[in-house]
Amino acid sequence: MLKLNLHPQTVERARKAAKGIAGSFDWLFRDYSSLTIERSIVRLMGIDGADADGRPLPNLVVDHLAAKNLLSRGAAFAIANAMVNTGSTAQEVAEQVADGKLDLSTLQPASEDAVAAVLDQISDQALAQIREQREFRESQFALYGPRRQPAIYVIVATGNIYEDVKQAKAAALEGADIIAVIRSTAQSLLDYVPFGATTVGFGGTYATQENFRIMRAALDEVSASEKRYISLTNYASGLCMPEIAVMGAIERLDLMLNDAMYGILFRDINPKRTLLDQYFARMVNAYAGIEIQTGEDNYLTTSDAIEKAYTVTASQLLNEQFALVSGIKPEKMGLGHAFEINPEVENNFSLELAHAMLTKALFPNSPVKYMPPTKFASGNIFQTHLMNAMFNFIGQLTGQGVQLLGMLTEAIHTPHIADRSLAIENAQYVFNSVKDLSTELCLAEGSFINTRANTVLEEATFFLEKVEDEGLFTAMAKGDFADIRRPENGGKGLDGVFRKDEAYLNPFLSKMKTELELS
Amino acid sequence: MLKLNLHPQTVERARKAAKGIAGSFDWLFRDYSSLTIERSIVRLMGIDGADADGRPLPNLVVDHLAAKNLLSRGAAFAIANAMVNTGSTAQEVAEQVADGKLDLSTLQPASEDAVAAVLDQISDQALAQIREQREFRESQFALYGPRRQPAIYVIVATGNIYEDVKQAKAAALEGADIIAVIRSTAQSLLDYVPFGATTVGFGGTYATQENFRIMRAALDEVSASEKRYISLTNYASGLCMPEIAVMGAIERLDLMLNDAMYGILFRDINPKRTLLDQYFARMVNAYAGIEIQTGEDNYLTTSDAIEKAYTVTASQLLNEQFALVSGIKPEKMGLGHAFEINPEVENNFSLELAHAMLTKALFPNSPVKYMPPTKFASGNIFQTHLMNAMFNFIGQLTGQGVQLLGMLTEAIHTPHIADRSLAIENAQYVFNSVKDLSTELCLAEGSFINTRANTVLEEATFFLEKVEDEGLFTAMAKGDFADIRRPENGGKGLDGVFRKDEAYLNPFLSKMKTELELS
Amino acid sequence: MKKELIRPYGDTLNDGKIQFSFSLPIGPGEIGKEAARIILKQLGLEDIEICGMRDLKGGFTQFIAYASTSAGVDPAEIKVKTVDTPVMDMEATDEFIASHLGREITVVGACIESDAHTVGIDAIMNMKGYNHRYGLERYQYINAINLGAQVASEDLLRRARDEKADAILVSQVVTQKNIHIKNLTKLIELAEAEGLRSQMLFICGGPRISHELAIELGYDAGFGTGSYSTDVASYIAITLAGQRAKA
Amino acid sequence: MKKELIRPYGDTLNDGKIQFSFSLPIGPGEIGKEAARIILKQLGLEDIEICGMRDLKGGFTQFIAYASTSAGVDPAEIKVKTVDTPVMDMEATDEFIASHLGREITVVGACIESDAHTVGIDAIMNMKGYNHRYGLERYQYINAINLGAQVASEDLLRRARDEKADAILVSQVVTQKNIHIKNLTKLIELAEAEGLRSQMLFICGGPRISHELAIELGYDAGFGTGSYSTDVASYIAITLAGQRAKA
Ligand code: B12
Ligand code: B12
Ligand SMILES: Cc1ncc(COP(=O)(O)O)c(C=O)c1O
Ligand SMILES: Cc1ncc(COP(=O)(O)O)c(C=O)c1O
Repeated sequence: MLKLNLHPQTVERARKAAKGIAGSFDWLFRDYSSLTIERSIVRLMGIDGADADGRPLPNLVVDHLAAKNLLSRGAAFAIANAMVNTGSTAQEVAEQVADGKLDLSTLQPASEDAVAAVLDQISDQALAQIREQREFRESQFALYGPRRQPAIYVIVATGNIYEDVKQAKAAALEGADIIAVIRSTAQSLLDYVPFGATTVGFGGTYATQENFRIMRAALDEVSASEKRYISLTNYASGLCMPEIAVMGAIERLDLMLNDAMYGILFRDINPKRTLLDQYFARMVNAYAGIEIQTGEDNYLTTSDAIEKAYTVTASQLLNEQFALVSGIKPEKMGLGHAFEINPEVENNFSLELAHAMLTKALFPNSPVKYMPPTKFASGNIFQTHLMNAMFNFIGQLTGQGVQLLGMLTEAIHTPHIADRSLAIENAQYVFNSVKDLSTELCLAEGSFINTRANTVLEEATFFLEKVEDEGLFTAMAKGDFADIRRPENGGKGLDGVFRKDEAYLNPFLSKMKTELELS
Repeated sequence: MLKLNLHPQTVERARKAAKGIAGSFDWLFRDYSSLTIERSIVRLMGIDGADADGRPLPNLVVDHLAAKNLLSRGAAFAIANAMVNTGSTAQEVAEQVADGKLDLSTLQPASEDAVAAVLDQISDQALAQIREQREFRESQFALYGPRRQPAIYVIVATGNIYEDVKQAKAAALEGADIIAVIRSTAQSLLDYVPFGATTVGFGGTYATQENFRIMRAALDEVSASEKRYISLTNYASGLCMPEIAVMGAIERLDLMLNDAMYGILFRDINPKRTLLDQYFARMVNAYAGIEIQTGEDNYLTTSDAIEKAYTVTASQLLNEQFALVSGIKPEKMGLGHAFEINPEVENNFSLELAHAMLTKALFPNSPVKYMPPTKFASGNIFQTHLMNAMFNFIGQLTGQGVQLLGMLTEAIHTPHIADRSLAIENAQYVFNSVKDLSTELCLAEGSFINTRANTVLEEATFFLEKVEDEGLFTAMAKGDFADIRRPENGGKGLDGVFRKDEAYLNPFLSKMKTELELS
Repeated sequence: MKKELIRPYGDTLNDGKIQFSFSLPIGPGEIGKEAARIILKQLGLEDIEICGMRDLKGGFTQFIAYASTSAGVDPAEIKVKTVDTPVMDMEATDEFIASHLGREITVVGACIESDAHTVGIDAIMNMKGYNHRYGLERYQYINAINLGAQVASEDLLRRARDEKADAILVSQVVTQKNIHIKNLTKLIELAEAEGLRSQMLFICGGPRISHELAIELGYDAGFGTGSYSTDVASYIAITLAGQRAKA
Repeated sequence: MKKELIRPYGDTLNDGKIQFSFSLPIGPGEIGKEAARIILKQLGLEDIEICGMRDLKGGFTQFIAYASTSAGVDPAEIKVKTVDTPVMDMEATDEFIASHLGREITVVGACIESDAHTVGIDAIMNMKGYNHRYGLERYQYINAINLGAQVASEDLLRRARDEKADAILVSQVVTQKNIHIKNLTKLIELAEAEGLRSQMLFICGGPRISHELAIELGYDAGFGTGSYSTDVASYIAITLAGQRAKA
């Protein structure tokens, strides 16, 4: 059996530091909310749609509340109050606000009990719907059997949801286990979620609730015909992380990209905003039984994969601790890493093997998410195809949870239908060829692989301890992460963070916390 | 260190049986000669060229001797005798015979001493030339360093020697260590070697001495510019095995395809003829310092690579023993095997690894020749490229001597220039990636790989012992080898085998045996 | 009727995307890249993207490219000649022969001329068969004679005449410089000359053989990659039965 | 003058061999294969061999093919616009600027609009550089300001005006649906409108950018895959010196 020998004390120290860091944001999670958290509450209350200009109702409602200084008590209260006052549904309230027919600041506060009753009923209903989706997913896996390991994960990214559907179905029929619909360029910077089915995206298709629904329906069809449950995933990260998490929960996405720090480091979103949003978004994920996927690969697209290997490990440990805080179980933590070592480096396979084994050894129960070569993919499609084969080899050999298949045209265009098919063929061939190879082998005494894994772990531990000392925000401001400086009060979206007042209400949060047994 | 644990007694038993089999042909090697052996002697005496119809002088001379019943004393005597009688050079004698101007049966036998003196001088000269080529090769390796391991071996097969040269040079510049010029379809069935530079072959280019010379000169140029000695190889096997071996020795080929049994099994050449010819041909190879390469891969192009894996091992052991009889050292035995397991078989990588490790373990000092996937190569060039990557992986992991690169277009056409280049890129990438991986790993306790290797070894041992019992010719007649029945007196070329008489002379054989310290 | 043309598809209907690779006798660089682009332009392509340029050394460069074509085809208008007889399994074929012909069929097969690739014809004829289908030798009502590799056309025809064969099976795998066309043509011309052509079915096969090509060359049927004994046996049995019915 | 055309080369001069792969919205089978062949025929190809057919499911099939073209091009007639200024290393460029311009040069760079791929522009600008060439920030005589990712064209121009930049460096990596053309055009049109175009050099770069394309879009120069800081720095220094000499 291929197995690392990690120093247990170092593992413990690293986890302790990470836990310390993640644990220091109680104040933020407890006392603050954000525009998108409120919009996600609005969505959970059943409000959806957009005005003629495409502005989503949840934005119009929450912006209205902000403009009227009604936000600190939470959108839930304001809407429930309006419902009690007007006898309308939440959606009707929102439409009236959008039409300018209703000014929520003009309404009298109804009796606390009446509001509480409305909220209780409406939140029960929303959570029940999410639970049903979770249970349906579980029943599908029970019926058809669990996902293969590594699961075959491919992306579609045509920009047009209807083309995406064709490509996704073909991929699922060919053996894909998970379909990711890649988002249009920089959707994470939009402070709203576009509405409806979309056909024009760049480098990907907008994440919208309707698009989620269309794709889910298509994949449910294939699941039934193939007798294999096909999972769907999309990105939550960005300025709308909680909202998209809610949409995913409602439309039965099965996994979601959700990294505690991605928005800060790679999208220059404000640190407080990001951490706060991910806290709530992940709780929604946890409640919905959605597997999260983190974005450690991003570190390696800009930094050297050997030199900065420890940043991946450190980030995984942090993501793990933040996930625990939100009630996510290890079985649902798709912690990320990536195959990005320069293919010209001697013994790059051994190095990569060390890194991949380290991730698996640290998170043995997690469906670790393994990203393919991208940086060194070139216009030479034949060579890129080979790099993907080596990546698939290590994926199977080390038992990764999710294998994000590399495309032979990675350096050229978002995948054509045939590219994806060749990627699946590549994975299936390699997975089958080296199926049980890991049980045939062991590491030689004093192997470089074992040494290397321990070195990376030590570097990560040292780094985490330093960050714990300094405080995460200070460390980020200093550029300790990915060589990027992110000051605590810089970046996009800080103005969307606000302090909750005493009377603030978020019935969803409270109920989910209870059910997830969080304090 | 990745290492098998083979049962030493079984290895010993297998070798003993193979030795017994190869050792039982003393009578054949001692008492017989063949048309092509005589033609090779004629060639060594300096006779070359062809008549207007393209019939090679060596054939015209030897056919003349046969027609005149002069062959049993050997061509060497007849020609030397004519030289003494006429004062002509060997070439002049041959030309006169070809022109019908000289009938060798009309000449009186000259004094034994005079003939011996001519033969002594002429054979010294020929052997010196071959020795010089060997020494030149050795000096080149001393100067530029040894061949990489596995060596990168690619084929050219345009049918046109001048196109071959372009492609060979490009390949050498890209990193190929060994260039094989593939022969035109079924040249092994020609009972003569075509003459001169050729531009029309099917599926390959004729093996001619001029073609050898043209290619050697081209590669010498690249060796000098690249400061890396580029080796050249071609096929000896067939009805002209000894002649082609001689041509290769003279033109400084560095390796030659020469399998003790290929002609019998795969070309239906008579068993006696084949074994006899290979004996002399291999001695020429040995003398010239040429590395032989055997054709075990052929078993697997028609039979299943798992079921019949033992036939490869058995053939390797036989080829080894026959090679030793001809004075070839283990360092020059390129025993063959091939990556031909059905890629759909679960764990095919582990199975192949077992087979490849077995070959290396049995012949640790030999530059084992590893053949690529061909049978399961398909018109899907992307998939074939991947199979070649897995093949390259195992080649480096198990330290094969010579890696015959697979082409992504194997199922389509003889290689285009770009196909070969992609194959080299594939090998270089994989070799470098897993360079020292074998030192990182070991086999797990009780691994399937170790068990499998021992099973194949046992099957081979059992088979060899059975063949030793029955006698090789009987076994071949029964179809024990490759399921093909080859009766002792069937097949092509038996009429070219004759019994030497008392006065038979072959000064080359005697001198080579002495220098090679053979009895 | 409106023509529904189909076009190459990358990720959007009718985007016409095609992947190319080819080598030019020119060194790598901007001039070479432009030469590659011009070649693709001459093929009428648009949106040409030369994404890969590999130095093959020795004055050659390989280019890897994507481009769009406006070429399209109406699938409804495509006619391909295919072997259309239904495919029966071994037992059914044997029964069919027994009931429709009432006698054993004789087929003689070979890999002709310089070709030594017997795996294909063996897959069709040998007892063992291929991919879970027994070969013709195993059929109760087929007398299958496999002459093996590199059989001269003359020898094949002689044997077929001697055996009063119902069908001749020829395999051709090597196709370099169209040698398979030459060999197959030679066989059929010899058969015509000897008056054998009308006496038996002439069937050929190999990875580059299609039924269409076979017909063109004067054969009765052709079988390409992925053919099985069952295809051939059914074809022979049904065709012979048809001929008998007509006669 | 005799034209020496070059043609695709497989294994024989002028054999015209090209490898193709493409998908069609049709199921696998003989009809699909023929459709693929017809498409290639429409491109004017000969000796078409459809050697691979892959079922992509969902009604699509990929075809892999080889065919021959008679297309050819005379390399002597090919003109490509390339950046022709000689390339100097960092020290030489610094010296050149010092002696020919006698002052620090200011360049402002950014990845504009929706594009967030900064690795390329960072490779050119950042201290650290790329492949053993330091970036512009390290040059003694270059004041390099890298605005990073997703910078609005307006912001880039504003900053360039404020800094009295000598050159603007724009990176565009995402090219789907030609978004890079749109973005680059937008920037240059804004610059024209603001009267900035003639005030400084406009230089763009990215994996699908060529000098030729850059010129076409109204830029002074374009740099594609494999460009280095040294290429850009030399170009800027020499071009500015030339302009000064003229002025
Ligand atoms: C195995 C093999 C060999 C073996 C053959 C062993 C044997 N006894 O058959 C050996 C090692 C001897 C060999 C030698 C050579 N080979 Co070879 N060989 C192959 C290989 C790897 C596989 C062929 C095969 O067995 N396919 C499996 C069978 C089952 O498929 P199939 O033949 O297509 O048959 C199916 C159908 O076509 C059809 N079919 C075929 N025949 C018939 C007949 C009838 C009547 C019917 C109904 C159906 C039918 O049914 C079959 C089952 O579905 C191919 C590459 C490849 N992967 O295809 C090269 C290949 C065919 N060989 C090639 C060459 C060039 C040679 C040599 C000439 C090389 C040389 N210069 O030495 C020699 C000489 C052989 C000769 N004289 O013909 C080239 C041909 C190039 C071309 N297109 O012209 C190929 C493509 C390799 C390459 N890329 O260079 N070869
Ligand atoms: C790294 C990377 C990312 C990173 C970027 C991190 C960062 N800070 O830059 C992350 C993960 C964030 C990312 C995200 C996305 N990416 Co991205 N990414 C890549 C990847 C893997 C490598 C690009 C790279 O860094 N190349 C290395 C640098 C050094 O090369 P270069 O950019 O060509 O630069 C050189 C030259 O072009 C030139 N140059 C470049 N700019 C300039 C400027 C000047 C002035 C000069 C002189 C020279 C110059 O000099 C440089 C050095 O030689 C490519 C795939 C690939 N292998 O190419 C995809 C790729 C570019 N990404 C792609 C896509 C679609 C996206 C997303 C839109 C996906 C999505 N929907 O989420 C997002 C959104 C990004 C956005 N808003 O732009 C596509 C683009 C498809 C297309 N042709 O349109 C690609 C090709 C992948 C694919 N096949 O789908 N990506
Ligand atoms: C964790 C995570 N979220 C989101 C994204 C992409 O989303 P966007 O481009 O909209 O920021 C990525 C891309 O790699 C990611 O890793
Ligand atoms: C040992 C050996 N000799 C010769 C050949 C080929 O030569 P020919 O086709 O002329 O028999 C091969 C082909 O695989 C071989 O393995």
